Amino acid sequence: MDSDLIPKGVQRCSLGKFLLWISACGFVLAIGVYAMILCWLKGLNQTNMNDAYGFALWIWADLAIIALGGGAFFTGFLRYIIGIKELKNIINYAVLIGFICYSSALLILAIDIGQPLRGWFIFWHANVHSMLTEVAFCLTVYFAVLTIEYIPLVLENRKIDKIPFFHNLSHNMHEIMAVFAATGAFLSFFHQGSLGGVAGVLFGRPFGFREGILIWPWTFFLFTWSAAAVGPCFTILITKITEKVTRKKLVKDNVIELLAKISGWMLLTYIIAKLIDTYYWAFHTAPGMGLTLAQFYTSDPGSVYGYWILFLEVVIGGIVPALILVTKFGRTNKIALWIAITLACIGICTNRWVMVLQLLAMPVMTFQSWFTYFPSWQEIATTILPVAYGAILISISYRYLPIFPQERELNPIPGEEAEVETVEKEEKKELATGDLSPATETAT
Amino acid sequence: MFPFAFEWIWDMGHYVFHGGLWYALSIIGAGMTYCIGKAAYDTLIQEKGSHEDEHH
Amino acid sequence: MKLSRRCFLSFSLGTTVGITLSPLPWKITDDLSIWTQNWPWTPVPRDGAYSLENSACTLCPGGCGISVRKVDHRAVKIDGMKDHPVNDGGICILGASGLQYLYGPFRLPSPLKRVGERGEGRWKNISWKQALTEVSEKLSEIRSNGEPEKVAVISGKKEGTIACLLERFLTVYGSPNFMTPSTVEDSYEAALHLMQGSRASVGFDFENADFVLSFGSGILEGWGSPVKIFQAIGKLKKDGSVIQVEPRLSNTAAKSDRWVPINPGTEAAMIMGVAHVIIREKLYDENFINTSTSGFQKYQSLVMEDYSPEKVSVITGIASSQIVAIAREFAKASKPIAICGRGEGRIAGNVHETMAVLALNALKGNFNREGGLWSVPKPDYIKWAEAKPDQTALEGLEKGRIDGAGSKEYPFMTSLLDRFPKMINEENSYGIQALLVSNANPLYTMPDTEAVKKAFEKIPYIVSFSSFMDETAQFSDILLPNPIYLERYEDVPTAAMYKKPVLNLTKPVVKPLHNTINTGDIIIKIAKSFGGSIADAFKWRDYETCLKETLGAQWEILKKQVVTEDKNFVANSPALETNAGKFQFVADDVNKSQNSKAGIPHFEDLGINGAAGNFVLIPYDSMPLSTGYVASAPFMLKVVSDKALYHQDTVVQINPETALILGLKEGSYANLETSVGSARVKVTLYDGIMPNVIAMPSGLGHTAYDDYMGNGKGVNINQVLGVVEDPVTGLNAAWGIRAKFSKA
Amino acid sequence: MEKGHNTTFKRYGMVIDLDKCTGCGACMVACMQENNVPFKKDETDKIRSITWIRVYKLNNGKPYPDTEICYLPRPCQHCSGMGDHGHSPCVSVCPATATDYGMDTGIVSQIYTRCFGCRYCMVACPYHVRHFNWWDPVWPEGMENYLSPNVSVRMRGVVEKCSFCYHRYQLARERAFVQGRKDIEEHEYQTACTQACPAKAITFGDLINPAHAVYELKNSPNAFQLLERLQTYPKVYYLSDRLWVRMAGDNYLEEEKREMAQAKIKR
Repeated sequence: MDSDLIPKGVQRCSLGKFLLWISACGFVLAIGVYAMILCWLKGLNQTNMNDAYGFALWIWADLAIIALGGGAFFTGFLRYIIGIKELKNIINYAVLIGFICYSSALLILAIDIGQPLRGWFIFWHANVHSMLTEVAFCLTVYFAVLTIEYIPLVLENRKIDKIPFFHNLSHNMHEIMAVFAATGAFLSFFHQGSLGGVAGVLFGRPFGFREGILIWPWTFFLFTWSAAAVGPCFTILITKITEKVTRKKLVKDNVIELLAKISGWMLLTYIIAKLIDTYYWAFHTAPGMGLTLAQFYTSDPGSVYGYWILFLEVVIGGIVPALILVTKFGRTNKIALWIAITLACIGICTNRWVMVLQLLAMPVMTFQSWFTYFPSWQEIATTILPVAYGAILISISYRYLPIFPQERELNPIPGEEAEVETVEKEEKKELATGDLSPATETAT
Repeated sequence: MFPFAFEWIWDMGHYVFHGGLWYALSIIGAGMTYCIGKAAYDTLIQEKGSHEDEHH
Repeated sequence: MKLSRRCFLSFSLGTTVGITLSPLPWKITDDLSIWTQNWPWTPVPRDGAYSLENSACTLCPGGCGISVRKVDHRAVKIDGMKDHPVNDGGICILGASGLQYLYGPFRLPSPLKRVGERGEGRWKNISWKQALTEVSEKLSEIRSNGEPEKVAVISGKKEGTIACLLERFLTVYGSPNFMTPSTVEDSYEAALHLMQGSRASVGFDFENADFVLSFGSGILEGWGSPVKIFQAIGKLKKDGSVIQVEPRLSNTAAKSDRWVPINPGTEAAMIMGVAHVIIREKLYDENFINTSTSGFQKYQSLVMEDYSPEKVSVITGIASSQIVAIAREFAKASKPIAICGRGEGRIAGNVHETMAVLALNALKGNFNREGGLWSVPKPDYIKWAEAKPDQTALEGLEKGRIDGAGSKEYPFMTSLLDRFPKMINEENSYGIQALLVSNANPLYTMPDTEAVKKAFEKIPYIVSFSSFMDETAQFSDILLPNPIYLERYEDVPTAAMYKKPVLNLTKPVVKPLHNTINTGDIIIKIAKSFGGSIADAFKWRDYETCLKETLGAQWEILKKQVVTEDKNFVANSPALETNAGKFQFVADDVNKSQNSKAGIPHFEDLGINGAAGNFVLIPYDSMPLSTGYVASAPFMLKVVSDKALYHQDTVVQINPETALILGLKEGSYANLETSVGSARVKVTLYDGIMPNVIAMPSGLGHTAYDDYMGNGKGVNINQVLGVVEDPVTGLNAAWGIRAKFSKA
Repeated sequence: MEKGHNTTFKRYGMVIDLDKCTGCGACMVACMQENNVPFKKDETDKIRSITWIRVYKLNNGKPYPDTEICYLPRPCQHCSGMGDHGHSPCVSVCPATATDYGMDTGIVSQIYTRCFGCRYCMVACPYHVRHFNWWDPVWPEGMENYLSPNVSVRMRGVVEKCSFCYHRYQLARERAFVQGRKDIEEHEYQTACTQACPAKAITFGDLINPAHAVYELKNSPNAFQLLERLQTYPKVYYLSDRLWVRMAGDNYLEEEKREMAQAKIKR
């Protein structure tokens, strides 16, 4: 029924099956939307946040998905600025994942604030000294960039592409995509960093506070670096999951391996920096405030945060995946790669978790004890919402848009081989001329 | 965001922050205007023009 | 087809761009944010003309002056009145919450008549005319049956015109049963009577003392007039010292220079032990003892025989060296005060303990002088023509009081409310047909709630004058709401335990909000409806006239300045009004049949209810929890620690050691069972309490009022506390209760 | 930093004598009444209960019978931040300039109609002085009659905190202006908690004006501040003659605690 909309030369499941899957995701989405509406109408009393936990699950989710969505900017940076051609085969998906992550992040922020209708005050009455202002501006503008990067992909839908204006628009946008990508990379650098700065500048919160350079605490750079390192891992992870679900190979191994290699080295350098930072924080910054590392990671009443979480974050989620990814064996061995990218994602999520939730759990005044918090169902539902939303958007995009340039080549449909060949020829031509036009563009 | 908001101060913070912001916004704005404008122009040309001029 | 779609696309695109570029979305965004800044359901307080009016607070017997800030006709803040002799600008937590009582929805809007079952909470609005007629008819019916003694009054106030009007009414009506809730002040009054012969209230000059030795008194937990005492203790801590002897580290103990933990209930032994050391070491004021006292020999021999530090140490658990040290410190001080009466003094206590404390003070002769104990005469400004009861009334009065006060058993007592439920529940008393309750909430405040309720069920007609829907009002048959103190005139004589007589006047700071009538007016009206001797005793046109006449020249002064204080007041020094004109170490007015030591200060273990259980439950008082007639306001409950009340549960304090033995942890549930009742409570571990002692907050567990103040906020401690009668006074001497305590 | 005493430059602050404070809570209630602080049916969940000033109960951590307790009232500390530029933990992070540092008074303000409820300031404040309106403020029927017009009622979804009763400062200034005076006297501007305290434990005034009582009090050897080491530069000082109380004001390493104890013995 919807065959007109499906890209040429690829096979998709039946519409019925597709709709069944969409409605399953839609159900989860609907619960999330219901919870979201509850929060908007009744206020944040629907959550279990409290005056000790001003930030909670949502902000963690925000930080985590933006870090994971960092694949978009970093892959874009590598593809368009550094000019690594192979990455064009995965850039579309990286952009899509980034788009999902960032739109979700903005949505969560809109639920998280107590006065959503005044949310725009952050722009209008901006306090330029606040890290959150920087986050809001960069996030919004970068989201615009991601949208711009995603639009051409939408315009390449078979039906839409037939409209000359859109066809032309898509082409033009591709032509100057490098400019947008560069702007996006610039913005991303700042907002990933300022998200790190959010915790790092809190000089009243010893767990988060870091010294730094000029106005930027070390966490500023660590967050950018870690997002750049793990973002691609997440892109690979989602690609791998998509391949599992669709039971198709969608991206060639050399592309994945290249990205994994870059990610691995980024992660290794990040984790070294992180270790230096932790050492300096534990043995210089904290004692200056009268605290020891043992007070940060403790089994005091109310605290669930022992040294285990530091070990999880740095060793299991950092050193281990980094070491796997920098070795050729690790990148080529399927299981090792799976383990590495999963651990890397867990590691970064743990890092964002401690920088939000452990930060708030820890009492600063000596006569207070650790604060506990458990999210309400509304918080959990709205946090899962982006997952369902992401699954739906990926499914629709995958079904109707030419996301994976290598799909046709890797999954030839008997009887359509001839066409594939022409595509390959075209590709070769492009590579030779160094044209920046999209990899999926087909002859009209 | 704009200099007429009362909390605006002409200091280094505002120069740097808003400098960066408006710079990025201008690039994006100009880029998109170019793309849309050119697409509209191209479409017009295509519609009027002959087949030799066919794009791509 | 193609064209139309194109048209449609262009049209929608154009519209979108058009709307976006138009001012509309921006205007809407702006308007929405302005709307959030003025949500119609978020109240905007009206502005108006500001004014400040002084008046007096009656929420507790403290006798403080207040300044009420008003905006037009609304009261918006209560502060302490500057330069008031009692509180000088300060205010306590209860006084500061006053406006919540004024504007609260738990106020009674008009006279109400019960329609459902008792306590069911179904009421009918009735007119004042009907209400007064019904009450008058009921009362005249009882009287015409020749049973006027079967009408009783429970009045929260002992003094002042309202209390006097009620009592006067009862007298001419023919009932002796005017009862007031007893507190430690009654025990002091009894002790003062026995040892000094005076009919006086006790006053403590903490401000000028240099040493305070307190045996469990919660001087910072609401004792006496809190603001006055807070200020005095602050000063005392700088220039003198305070020692607190108590099983639990209370706020008072925490603020003292030293906390001396003691086995609960053995304070009197400690008092005697201190006296022992002082006498043994001849540290007492010999001059005073020789010239102004009698019976010292007898007292001395008892003290020397039974209360050596070693013996006392065994009873109290306090090291004998510490007893000696404390005694020496006490004796060394030039103006030392010893006080007893546990917590805020809700429970009257054992009179021999109070006598022991008076005797200890006598050793230093620190009476009626700066920095000492004062006998403050009862207010005497009410000088009405004597009421003349008619024959029916006289017959009724002769029947004697139902609570036994003034009888052969308790000859010098004037009221024994704590015995009242017992007497009603016992079949051999004459029973009560109608009960009038004014300014009191006995169903909540009296120990052994179940027994009180049982007694009240036996009373066929209960009238409440309460301003609030409290527990007693809820259990009444007819409600005749009184305006609250911010809406009415009333004299407020004396400030609890303050050394000088003061007289305050409350005045209507705001117009009465509800359809209420001053209790004084109701009494006068009802009395007039009887005609005859009863009406004759109430010649005043209304309450205000009565008050004006009573106060005479003071009326205008009080209206202007709220308070008058007898600045030059000096109690006759020494104000000893016994037959011999001396302080009597041994009281002669005491029935000695039961105990050979009766009348001599000594420690006696009256026992506390409940043989079962290895634990001792003691109540503890705290400022944010009001235990009296008025329940804690929402503001006060907000201040209550989550270690006293957590959601629905009362939290009791136990020593971590006790918790370990019982397998309890912070926040665990436990079952508490006494001979009176049981409760499920939460546990908090507190190092500042003796092992095996359980401290439970008082003032929780209201069941009336509204969801903000009552309804499932912990347990009323009176549900698990009982009454132990003091054999001399008949007052309640139960300082705690034995309890079973186990993990729930 | 000190610019001397003039009519426009003030640094309002508080000195609270913990040896006098009895933990009675009158300050909390006086504040609630003065500042239209809302309340709910159940206020026992203390991390969702709005109290501009909160009294904490401290203990010395020793078992029975050596236990000691001390009460510590904690209003907003009105941090000056390093160099008194208003770089307080909260002001520096507010993205919408909804909380501001008064350069003339040293008071940290909160603009409720500007705040959009991101709660970053609450996260930033180590003293937990900031409270979020999780619920719409609702008064039981009739009780809204006591609301004061001097302080606006906060709507759901915004952050609020102690303002040192700033409206009282404004009223005092207005009164002085009408009477042709340029400056206000110490007694003309006192916070509600200071005024109410039955133990007179709170002293309020201009920390840099030698004529004000706080000026001397804050220099007492027994004075300390909460979390000074974080360089928040609070303007609330506490007094206690007990070392363990003073040490409870900040985090100290074990060896620092030993040093402090030794220094005390010497003193």
